[in-house]
Amino acid sequence: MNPQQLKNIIEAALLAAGEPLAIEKLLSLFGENPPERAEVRAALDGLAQDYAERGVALTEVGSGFRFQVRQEYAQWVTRLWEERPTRYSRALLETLALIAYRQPITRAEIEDIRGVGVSTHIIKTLHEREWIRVLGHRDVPGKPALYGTTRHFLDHFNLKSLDELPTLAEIRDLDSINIQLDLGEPPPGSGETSHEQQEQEPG
Amino acid sequence: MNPQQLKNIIEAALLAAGEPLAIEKLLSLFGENPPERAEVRAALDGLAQDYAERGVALTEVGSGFRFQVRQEYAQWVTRLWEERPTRYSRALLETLALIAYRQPITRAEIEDIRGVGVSTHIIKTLHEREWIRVLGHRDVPGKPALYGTTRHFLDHFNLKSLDELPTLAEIRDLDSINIQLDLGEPPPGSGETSHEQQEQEPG
Amino acid sequence: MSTELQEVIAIETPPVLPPFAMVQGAPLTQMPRDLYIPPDALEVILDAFEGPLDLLLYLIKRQNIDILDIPIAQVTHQYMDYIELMKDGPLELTAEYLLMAAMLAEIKSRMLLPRPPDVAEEDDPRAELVRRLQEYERYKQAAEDIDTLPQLGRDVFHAGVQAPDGRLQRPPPTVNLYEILLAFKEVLARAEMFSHHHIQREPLSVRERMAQILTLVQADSYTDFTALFNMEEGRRGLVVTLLALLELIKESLIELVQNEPFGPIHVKSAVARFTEVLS
Repeated sequence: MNPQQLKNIIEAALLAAGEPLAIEKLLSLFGENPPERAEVRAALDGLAQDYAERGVALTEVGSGFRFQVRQEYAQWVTRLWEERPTRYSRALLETLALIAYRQPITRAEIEDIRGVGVSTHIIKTLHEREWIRVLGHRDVPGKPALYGTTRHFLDHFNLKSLDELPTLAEIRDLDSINIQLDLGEPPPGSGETSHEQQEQEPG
Repeated sequence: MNPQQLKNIIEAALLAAGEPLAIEKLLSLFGENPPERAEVRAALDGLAQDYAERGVALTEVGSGFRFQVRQEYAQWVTRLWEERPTRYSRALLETLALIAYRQPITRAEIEDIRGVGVSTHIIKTLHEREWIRVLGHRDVPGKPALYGTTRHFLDHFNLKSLDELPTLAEIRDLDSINIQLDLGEPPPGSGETSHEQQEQEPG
Repeated sequence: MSTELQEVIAIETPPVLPPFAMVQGAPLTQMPRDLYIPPDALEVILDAFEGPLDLLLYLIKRQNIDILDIPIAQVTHQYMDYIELMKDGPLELTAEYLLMAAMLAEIKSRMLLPRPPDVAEEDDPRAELVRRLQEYERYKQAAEDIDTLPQLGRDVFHAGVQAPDGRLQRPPPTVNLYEILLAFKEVLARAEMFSHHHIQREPLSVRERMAQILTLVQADSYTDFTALFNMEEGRRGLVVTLLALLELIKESLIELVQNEPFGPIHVKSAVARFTEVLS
């Protein structure tokens, strides 16, 4: 086996393994006639040089050697896993709407109106988006939080104040009237929540 | 972005992805300012050349481009894993062959040609491997599923398209004993999917 | 044509079977002489057939017979021998094998019948069988070919590297106001809230002001009632604030305190506040 072959085998093994390989493991690939340890070392050095200017680099980590994406290219590569934005559930939108229109409101009150429970996850998500905040706690047993919307909520939906939200009467006729509001997007043809991708970026 | 950078990003992405990447996907890594398609093509060509003498090779398969270990080094690389690769039964392979060459095809049609029943287990395994999918349903009583192969099937068998499947053996007619049979001899070059023949199956 | 047919018919003459075979001193009464398999391998071999077509192909290939010119009598005879074996053996004899046996028997009998000279040639009784055998054979071959293709994980291996950190990126969902309104409309319809007069009339600015006041007033100290009114808002703004205060009192969210008649009114929050929740 010539050095070029040895280097190619080690390169192939490192790239196929999916985990770091120690030199012992690399030696074990050759069965009865393993190369010298020094030869493997030399091959690894050679590979590191070959890849010096490339998109991936050979690095030594705790459990051995592996190829990894160079940090400078990570910003492009990570886009591989950028998922398309998902859509919020009906439950979340209803909860948000109730908080906007009925603030200050407790979770129990939201559940009362919706007729079903509101998951902690929804409240957490709305907090994370900074669309709702806790205004205080109602002075009843359990001291439930009173939720309201935030400045950020108004900004996100391009509202100067809550007053700019359509009135209940307007909402009732949502399908038929042309709401005098910058809703960010022409209403979808059907009354149902559109399943198309929304292009609107968070403000 | 200079060509070398572009090549490095594509190299890193292909190696990090864990699955073949189509050119569209590669273009999507660049967000607002994607390179020209031709530039990506050129980068891929460049990479293929860079790796021409190495342990891995850039290959195009059904769902895009991937780096894979050169077959000449497979004998060493395969020692990385204790497990032997699965061997598939003849029943499974024949069913797969019929689906690959005769798609869209129903289970009953497969059974007709093989002369025996096709077990549900085989269809299930082929689905689990993501080698086959239901293309639709034949509009006959019972609405049997019509099966076809997937891109994943092409990827697994190292094929770019169904055209690359080995050519089917010809069916000879009986003229050596002077009998004119309407066997629907496939026209030359239509080795892959001769749907005409399927239509001639006696009902 | 006639000579060839005669050849075919000539083969039809039943071959005289020799007496029972003696294998290692033991008489073999059931084993036909033209099965080239030892008894203990029988199960394995029968198991290896993918059905009657596969078995027939085996019988034909074994004897280097052209598939287009099958000596039906001979092949039928051999096939029936296998069927007999399978009947006695541990393996279940499937319907497909019996069906084929019937088909072979039918072809055989049709071959034996003398045919009038004007019968069209496609009436060769073997034609359908030959077609099916070839059809099956090509896919049997295709299956073998597919198995020899380089397979991922067997012959080729995907090359990969460690992906950069932070690989799970999911942009938050985007929402537009319209969706929220639709959701609200639905929940209101469900709760039949449109019929509730007080909600219908309530200006949203009051709700907003209620929220503002709640964040202003404290539970442990008093806020001057008048400090809650911003004179610059004008009459409408003052009314909104007043309505908000009244609504808050109604909902027991604030308390108004007046120590003496006509003295200053103070506002105290009746809600417990946990700043850690706010942050």
